[in-house]
Amino acid sequence: MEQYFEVAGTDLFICLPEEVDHFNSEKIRREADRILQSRNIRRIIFDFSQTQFMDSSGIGVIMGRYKNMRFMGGTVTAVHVNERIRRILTLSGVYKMLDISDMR
Amino acid sequence: MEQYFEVAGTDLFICLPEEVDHFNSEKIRREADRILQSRNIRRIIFDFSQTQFMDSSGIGVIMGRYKNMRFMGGTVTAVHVNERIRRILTLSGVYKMLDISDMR
Amino acid sequence: MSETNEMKLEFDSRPCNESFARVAVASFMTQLNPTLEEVADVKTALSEAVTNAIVHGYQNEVKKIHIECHIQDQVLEVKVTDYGVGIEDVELAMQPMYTTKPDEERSGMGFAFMEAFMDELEVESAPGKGTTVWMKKRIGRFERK
Amino acid sequence: MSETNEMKLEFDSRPCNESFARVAVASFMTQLNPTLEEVADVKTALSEAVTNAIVHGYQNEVKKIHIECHIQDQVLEVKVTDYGVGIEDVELAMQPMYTTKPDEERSGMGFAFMEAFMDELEVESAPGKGTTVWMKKRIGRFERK
Ligand SMILES: Nc1ncnc2c1ncn2[C@@H]1O[C@H](COP(=O)(O)OP(=O)(O)O)[C@@H](O)[C@H]1O
Ligand SMILES: Nc1ncnc2c1ncn2[C@@H]1O[C@H](COP(=O)(O)OP(=O)(O)O)[C@@H](O)[C@H]1O
Repeated sequence: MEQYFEVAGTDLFICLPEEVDHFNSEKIRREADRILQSRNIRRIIFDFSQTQFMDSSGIGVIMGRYKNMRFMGGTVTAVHVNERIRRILTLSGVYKMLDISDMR
Repeated sequence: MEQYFEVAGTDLFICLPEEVDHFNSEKIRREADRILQSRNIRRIIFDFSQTQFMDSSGIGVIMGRYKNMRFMGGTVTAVHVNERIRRILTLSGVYKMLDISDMR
Repeated sequence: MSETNEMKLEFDSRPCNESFARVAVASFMTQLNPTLEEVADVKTALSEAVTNAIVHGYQNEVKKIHIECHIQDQVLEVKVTDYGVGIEDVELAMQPMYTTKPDEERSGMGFAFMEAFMDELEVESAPGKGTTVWMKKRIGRFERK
Repeated sequence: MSETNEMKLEFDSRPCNESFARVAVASFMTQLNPTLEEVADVKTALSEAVTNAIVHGYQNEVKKIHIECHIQDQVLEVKVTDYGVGIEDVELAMQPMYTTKPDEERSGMGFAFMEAFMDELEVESAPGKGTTVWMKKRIGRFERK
């Protein structure tokens, strides 16, 4: 399955692709910012259920969206986070900025 | 699942590996010949159900076993042959030497 | 896209690297959005050329095999080079069923498979110098959803 | 096995090749019979080095990235080289959170990830000349069924 974006009320739901690397991060960032500019979003939900691979470029995307949301008084949540992704999030410190739940 | 060899009566059943290339063919040939030398085999059955990839090295293995069996008055059969493998067998001409059935 | 993309691969002529070479080339060509069939075609042709370099070119000694891939306008070009024994008579070698190693159960179908699964095939070889196999295939000839 | 195995890869510094580079190295290391975790560790570290070569080394221009892999005695060595702008102060660059491209949303965690996921990391760089990242990891430290 491909990545996709869904707006429900003031929630932006981002289903991340299988590989969140530099190549894919650019696209996610562009699309997310387009939506944040045109809609009133109070919460971003990153769904990692498809994600097999993430490197520090993915951390950059999450940190960037976190900054956006903080600025607008919103929050960022991560769902379906597996062991590997959890380790990456912890190592990088963005863990602290997120609400994380293993299951949706 | 790995490749394996099974003797039932005078049948030698060879479950081929995922990739039947030069690297794997050497091992199949060695093990098959070891069994053919020590047991009374009248039929070899190649099972392609695990096989995703085969090149001309695989053709070499089948032709080699066919020669063995002909010499001993036996036969060679292929089962679970998908479209791709069928094309490879046809192109190489070994198709004619084999009993082929899609299902076991 | 009419942009080009290129990669070069050099590796030891060990049979355990055959699968690696196939995976690398298959992965490189994914940007052309190939069908599974097209990927299988290229993997088969590549496997033949790499096996030949190992078995015939280097006579199972461990030396270096070189692969070059070039992509432009949905066309994939693959070049496989060894600096091994070379081929005396290329035309004869390319005949289906012709093999100089029947004892090792070579079927003599390597070049025939390369021809069958690629659009173009050229072989350049010099005895004592080595062999280069050059192959070309247009990817995505058929419309796909 | 105490035999060695080697491969070299050269490819265009296009973001679409990042995934290809990871797959190639992951496929090459399968002969060490690694755990899924070990493969993921190497893929992550490699991805950081390749992304850095593209984004920082070549500043998103299309030039050549070089990868060398060497295997011996269950130890994998990976070298990633670019001939780009190089790094003025390597020690500073390797600090976690340090980045010269916050505008491109680089997190500054690239080198930190390479250190975390590999056993050893060395960076050699010269301004105007380029950068080589050298990494090492022992595979199969833990008993497996
Ligand atoms: N890279 C090579 N170096 C030297 N000789 C080669 C090379 N590739 C092919 N040949 C020669 O061409 C013959 C036919 O090759 P091929 O059609 O692939 O069949 P096979 O590999 O089964 O023998 C080989 O038996 C060998 O003599
Ligand atoms: N290959 C390279 N060429 C030039 N500069 C580099 C290279 N790799 C890293 N750097 C420098 O080191 C800094 C830190 O790198 P890193 O820890 O990977 O974080 P990030 O890539 O997120 O900036 C980069 O911002 C860059 O200034």
